[in-house]
Amino acid sequence: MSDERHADELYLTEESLTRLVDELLTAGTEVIAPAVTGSCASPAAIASAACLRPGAAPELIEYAALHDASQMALGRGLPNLSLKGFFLPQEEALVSWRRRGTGLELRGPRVDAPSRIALGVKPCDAAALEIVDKVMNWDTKDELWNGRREATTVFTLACPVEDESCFCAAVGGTPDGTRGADGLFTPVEGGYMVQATTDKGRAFIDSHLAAHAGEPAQSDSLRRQAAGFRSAARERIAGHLAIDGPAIRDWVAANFDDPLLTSLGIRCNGCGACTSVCPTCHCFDIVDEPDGVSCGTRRRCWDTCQTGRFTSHASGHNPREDQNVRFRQRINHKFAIYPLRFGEILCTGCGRCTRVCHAGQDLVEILSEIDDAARRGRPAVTADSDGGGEG
Amino acid sequence: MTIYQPDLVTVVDVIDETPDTRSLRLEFQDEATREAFGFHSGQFGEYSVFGAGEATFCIASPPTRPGAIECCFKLVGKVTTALREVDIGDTIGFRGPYGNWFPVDEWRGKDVVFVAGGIGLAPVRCVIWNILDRRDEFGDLTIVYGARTVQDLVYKRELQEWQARDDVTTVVTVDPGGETPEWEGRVGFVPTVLAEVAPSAANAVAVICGPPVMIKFSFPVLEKLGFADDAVYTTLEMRMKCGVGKCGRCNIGSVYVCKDGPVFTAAQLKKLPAEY
Amino acid sequence: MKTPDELRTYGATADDRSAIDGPDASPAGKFEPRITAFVCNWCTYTGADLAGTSRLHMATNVRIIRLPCTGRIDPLFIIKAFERGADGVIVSGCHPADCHYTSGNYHARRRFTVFRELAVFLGIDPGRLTFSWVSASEGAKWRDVVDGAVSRARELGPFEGYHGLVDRPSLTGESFATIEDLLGDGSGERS
Amino acid sequence: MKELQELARTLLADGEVELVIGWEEGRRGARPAFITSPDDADRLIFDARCVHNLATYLSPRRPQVTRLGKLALVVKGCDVKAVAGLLREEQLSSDRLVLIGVRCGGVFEEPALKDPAQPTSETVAPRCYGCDNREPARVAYLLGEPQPEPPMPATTIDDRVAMLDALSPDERWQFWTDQFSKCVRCYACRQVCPLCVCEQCIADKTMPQWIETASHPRGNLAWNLIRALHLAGRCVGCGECERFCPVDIPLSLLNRKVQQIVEERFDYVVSDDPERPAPIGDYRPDDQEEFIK
Repeated sequence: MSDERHADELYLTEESLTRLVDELLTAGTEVIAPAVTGSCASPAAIASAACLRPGAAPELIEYAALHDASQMALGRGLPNLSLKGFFLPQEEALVSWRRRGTGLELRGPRVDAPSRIALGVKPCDAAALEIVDKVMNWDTKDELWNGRREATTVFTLACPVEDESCFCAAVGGTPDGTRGADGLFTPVEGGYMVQATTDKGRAFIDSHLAAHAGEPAQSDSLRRQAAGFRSAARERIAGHLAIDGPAIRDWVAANFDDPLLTSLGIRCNGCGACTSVCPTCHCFDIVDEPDGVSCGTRRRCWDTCQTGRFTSHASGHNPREDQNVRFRQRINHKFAIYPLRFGEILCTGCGRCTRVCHAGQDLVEILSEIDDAARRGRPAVTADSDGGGEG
Repeated sequence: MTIYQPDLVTVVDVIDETPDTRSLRLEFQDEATREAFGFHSGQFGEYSVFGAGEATFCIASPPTRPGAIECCFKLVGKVTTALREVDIGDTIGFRGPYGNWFPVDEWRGKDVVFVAGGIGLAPVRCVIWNILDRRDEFGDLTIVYGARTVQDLVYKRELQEWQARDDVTTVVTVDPGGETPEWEGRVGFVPTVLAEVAPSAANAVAVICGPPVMIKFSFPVLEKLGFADDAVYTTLEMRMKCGVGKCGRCNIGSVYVCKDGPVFTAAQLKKLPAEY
Repeated sequence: MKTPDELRTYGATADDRSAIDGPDASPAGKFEPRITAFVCNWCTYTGADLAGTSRLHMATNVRIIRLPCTGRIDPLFIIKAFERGADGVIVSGCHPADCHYTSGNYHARRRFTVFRELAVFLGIDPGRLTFSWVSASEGAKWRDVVDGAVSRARELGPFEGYHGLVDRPSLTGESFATIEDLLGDGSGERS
Repeated sequence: MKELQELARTLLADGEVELVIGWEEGRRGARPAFITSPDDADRLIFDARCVHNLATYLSPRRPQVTRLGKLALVVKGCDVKAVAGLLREEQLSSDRLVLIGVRCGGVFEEPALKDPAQPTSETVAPRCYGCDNREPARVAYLLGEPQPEPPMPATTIDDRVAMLDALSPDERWQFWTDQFSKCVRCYACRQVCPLCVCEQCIADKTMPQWIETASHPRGNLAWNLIRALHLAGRCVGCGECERFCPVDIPLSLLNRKVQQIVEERFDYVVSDDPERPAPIGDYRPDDQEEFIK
């Protein structure tokens, strides 16, 4: 899909990328990239001795605001958490208050974030930004989200690796996509081919990156390499999962009480890990936290539809009483509600929810089953379908 | 200032409705906001007590009486407990108005039947006053209101005021066992009393709000009286946080109650999954 | 009975506020520790009262929160005190075998045992946690407990580690801003 | 394995139980299985990848499971301790439950390993070292051959706790607050814990709100500290909290520390005997109290 963009491609060696990042950091620009964070920031000795479990991955890859270029770990596995925390932080201040007599003073956060660059972003994580843009901008506009979106120039990195839980192609993505991003890096020998797809991306290339780019003469074979890399990535992912999004959307919307949808939560523990790691899950809570008697902060923090607390009314009534219906809500929201409302599947196929779930909830498997039912055009079941096990 | 930052309002009046419900009358502190503020009957707001959080209630005063807004709340949770502590002169926060509204203008020339139970009278009251303030634009008005006990009736003075008027039929009832020796109104559940009052469905709409069980048993009565599903309006209560279609917790089917609601017709409700 | 949280939430009276806010830094900027004491109604509170009526001279940094029994003191009270700015906490009640409710202090003792050691494991200096038994007649002992806790907290300095937790920068590089901008110095950044 | 499948089939076919909870082959390794029909009993497996402590599904907080009726639960020796905990705290009545014990020679750290051979010192779950429940007691059925002792892992949990103990308080504070700053408050640790049975968790209480819900390190510290404290004398050390943690907070170290405190101070080790009272909620007049002045 991206082959026609050849003309704009520039070659950037690993070394020049390092120089570029260091230059940006020196100039005070925030650079976000996948980095080896270890499991913690404590002295390495403590971390390696006590914090890392034997047998666990020796390195934790996270998107992080870099301190120096050497931290960068482009082209490794999927970072543990998605990029969403940089746009919808785990928690952020919405308003702070201070009491003055019977009156009050309010202070809101800044909405104009300083400009920053995100490099090496997984295409599935970048695509999520554009999908979530929709809900953040229908009718009312979320200034905090938009401020960070506008301030951030995002370059994706064509995916060098995937595993059995990746399925971006099934939900309209591609491992070399630039959706939600401003340009793309493709790994080639000794560095990357870089192209911009938006004005913001081009502006970044012109103002910062071009100065570090390599000889154009080298480019022809590198371009071919890059194109080969991208098409190989696309071919690899194509076999992972194939679903009919619109059919699933209509089937889920029409078969709300089908036993298939009402028994999904049987092994689910009802933790919010899947929603926490999901790049598109955006539901949040708003809480007041006093910092003292007369002042405090109202914060918004991630929330999850997988807990009972999410929908329980003050009266004690809870429209979603058990895990079966809570898990159905997750499927429903992603594959029916959001597509019906915003024309987008609220999933980019990153597979994190499946990897993070040690109870074996497997979105790939669940989607295949629903897709099966949808394609077979299974009729709506209206009889009592109150839970029930599987099998 | 973001969409999540409330406007500051001063509590100008505190009215105890029942032992566990209270009305607050609120005035915007910022003059320009006060001047510019407008809303429709049925819309809601997020009321905040700083340190406790925000709670969602409809605006209980009618848009025909600008200057201040009222809310009515029952003591059930953290925020309402904190709201209970505020006094005249205190400052709280308000965000709104949010959501859709009762299409009162479309009802011009029609009869309107109000059916309410308990604190469910608050959103209905907003519509009642709205219509009473424009009385000549509408046909016959009927109010059927009930609560569990005499003590639990809200807006008692206004109920008397409506009963004293001859341009509106007001029937107040309490559940069996909830009456006092002095009680002169009806005794019976709202759906039963509604069937007895039997307002005409011809060229009429119904507005219904109250506890789920009351709504559940009143729908068939209205249907029997001849009300079409799209002539019956109600307002849904869901747990909300943002109020502006972002936070994701008021979904029912593909509906965001905070944006597509809280006002729905019975016809719309029947199409929604029963997850409310 | 007031717990610190109830004091801190909306509706606290002016007296409550001054009770919990405690002494601020003195004009000279010298650090004055804030100590929150959770005491039982029957022994230690009365003992503290006795210390007062006996005009014993003691540090004024302690704010007392009276509870029916040490058995009512949840470790969360102690955590909440640190969250809201305490530099040290005192927990005190009836001597063993003296509990007004027979065994409240025995049960509490087990909880405090686990809490204290776990807190130390997390890196909270034990000097910030003072546990004692003070009876109604031990006004002088109360004074010693208070003076001891205050001097230990003074030596340890403000509990910046705890008070600055909200200001620690996250992975996203944005710090957790609060209106008070409490004591944060940007330490604990990720490498 | 055949033995297990046969037993499950018979129990279901005879109407002895309506549900068997065991393990099955998932796309990404072993995972919990919910068998309601004798025809599906063949899905059941047991090998060293069957890491999950299935006792967590006995919690009264899971209406979607309890509603299915009387059940049989496949348990390893260590899992029986969690069942005993639930019985001890009267969260469960034993007449609702049939325990199928399986002899175990240690499980893997991660259930996703493809090779179902015995774990080695590199792959064994550290908690398996020194296991004294390889043969589950107090079960209705006991299946499988006697198993060898699990290998010793390169680093035991006790080693790691000792490493932290050896640090200065400031270093420990740095370590733990770093760990807690990763917490995203998904509450997976709570949800998967077989002993976290509260109808309403302290973290969900709002009046008063004891635990701050926003995931800044201050609230995270309170949550993680209280979670560990509430498990004092109750935690069975199954390590599910740590395994489910999406950001790899080493919760086992906290839990183990609490176990050590409880053992040293109150001479109490969590056992599979439901009759033995828990140490918190109990006391001895002569408990050590050298820290109380």
